[in-house]
Amino acid sequence: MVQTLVTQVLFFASLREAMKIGSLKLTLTKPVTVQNLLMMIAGQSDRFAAALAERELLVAINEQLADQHSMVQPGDTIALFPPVTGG
Amino acid sequence: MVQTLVTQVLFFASLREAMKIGSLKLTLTKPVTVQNLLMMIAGQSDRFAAALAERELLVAINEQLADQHSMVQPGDTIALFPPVTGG
Amino acid sequence: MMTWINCRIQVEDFSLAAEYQTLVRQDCGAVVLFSGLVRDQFRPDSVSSNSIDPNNIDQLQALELEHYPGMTERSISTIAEQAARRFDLRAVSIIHRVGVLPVGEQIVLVGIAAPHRRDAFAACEMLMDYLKNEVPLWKKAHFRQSAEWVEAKAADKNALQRWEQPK
Amino acid sequence: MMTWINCRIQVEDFSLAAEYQTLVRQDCGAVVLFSGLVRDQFRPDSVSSNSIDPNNIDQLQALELEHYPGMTERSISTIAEQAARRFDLRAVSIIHRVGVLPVGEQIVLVGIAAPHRRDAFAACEMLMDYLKNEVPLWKKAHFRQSAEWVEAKAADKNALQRWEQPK
Repeated sequence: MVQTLVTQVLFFASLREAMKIGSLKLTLTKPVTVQNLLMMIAGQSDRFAAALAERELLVAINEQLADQHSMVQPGDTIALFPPVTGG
Repeated sequence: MVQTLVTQVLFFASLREAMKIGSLKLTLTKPVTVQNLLMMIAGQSDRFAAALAERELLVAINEQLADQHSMVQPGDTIALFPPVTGG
Repeated sequence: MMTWINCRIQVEDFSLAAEYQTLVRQDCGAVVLFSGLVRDQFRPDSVSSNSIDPNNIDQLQALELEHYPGMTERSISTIAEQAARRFDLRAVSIIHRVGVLPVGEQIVLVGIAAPHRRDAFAACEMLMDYLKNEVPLWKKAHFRQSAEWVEAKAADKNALQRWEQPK
Repeated sequence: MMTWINCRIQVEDFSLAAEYQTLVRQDCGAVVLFSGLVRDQFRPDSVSSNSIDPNNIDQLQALELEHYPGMTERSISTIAEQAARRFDLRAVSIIHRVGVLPVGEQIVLVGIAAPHRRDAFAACEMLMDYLKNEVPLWKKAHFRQSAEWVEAKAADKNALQRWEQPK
């Protein structure tokens, strides 16, 4: 059985509001860098492109902080968000 | 009316226990240094001399920390005690 | 030496007194507690931001706390374990609230019990610095007339340097 | 900006929760509380002090706190005012108990409310360092088989250097 590995991308806080969606799903056929993934999302709409471009972004892969050069595997859960402000 | 100015000397903690008294009174006729005052007390008994000699001493004049060279005025209240350990 | 660690993300308020009781233990001479609260804040009215007219100030009503469920809890546990490895601690409690918190509400509690006070103070400060920089939580400030996401502060980021250790 | 200062020397226990409530105020985002407690301590039995036999250890029963009535209160108020001049604080509470305090009892509470956490942490630590070095209070340790006055620690004296300011 061939399983399609869906990569889920979550957005939080001001990024979530600017994207106007909390998450989206992508089907990756091979590993890509976080930077590649951002380009793929930005390519989907002008709003996405603007939302991603206009703020500093942090990224987590499977709930671990990562960076622009980290590799995303098909099936990973990616989270994109602005710098944190808890505490 | 001539008022006799009594100088009270208080002892605390391990010093109080070694002196076996909590306070004593002296009549000073003129200002003396703390060092002079210690000599006067030490001269009163071997126990006092030993108690004063065998530990580091702090001194307060009228509830303000002072040192060996501070002047004691007749009528002042002097306190002698080991380094503090509160908190 | 084992350190008891308790980390929670919750909507409900917490009782500082109850948390204190869970921290206290006979081999600890020091308990340090930090409570973070939603503080009154004022700013120039958004429609007249250059005005210094005191009638034209906008007052904070509430902070809204958003988090990344799952990662937030994991991330808080990780920093608690880092503190426990670095300092001699016997108990660590971290509670962070999420949701809409009006002015005066408690946001966060960090409590430390340790044999000695220096470890307790250092761990508590380090955990607050890490909470401000590494845990996926975001604050939105709701003023009377507007709302905006709180910007991360450079001072909070700089505070992390205190805890960098030589490799 | 005025700082509310509350200093007490007392025999009775205190309620950390009640003191926290007196500290909290709307313009303060940070409350730091330090609670010092009588901690279990063990030492080699005085009659066999070179022994490492675990059966020959003497266990602390209580600390006895002596003070200089009048000067202690004045001295605590003075250090509270120094902290309030140095940091941006809105409320300072210092309670120190005296008398015989068995293991597990609360000895001292220092509570600070401030707009921002760094002032609150620094003031609380500074006040504990000053309490340990400048306030006329002395501890006598009562073990099961003996009693002795606690010696001042060099580490506590050295801690004061952190708070020295350029003249």
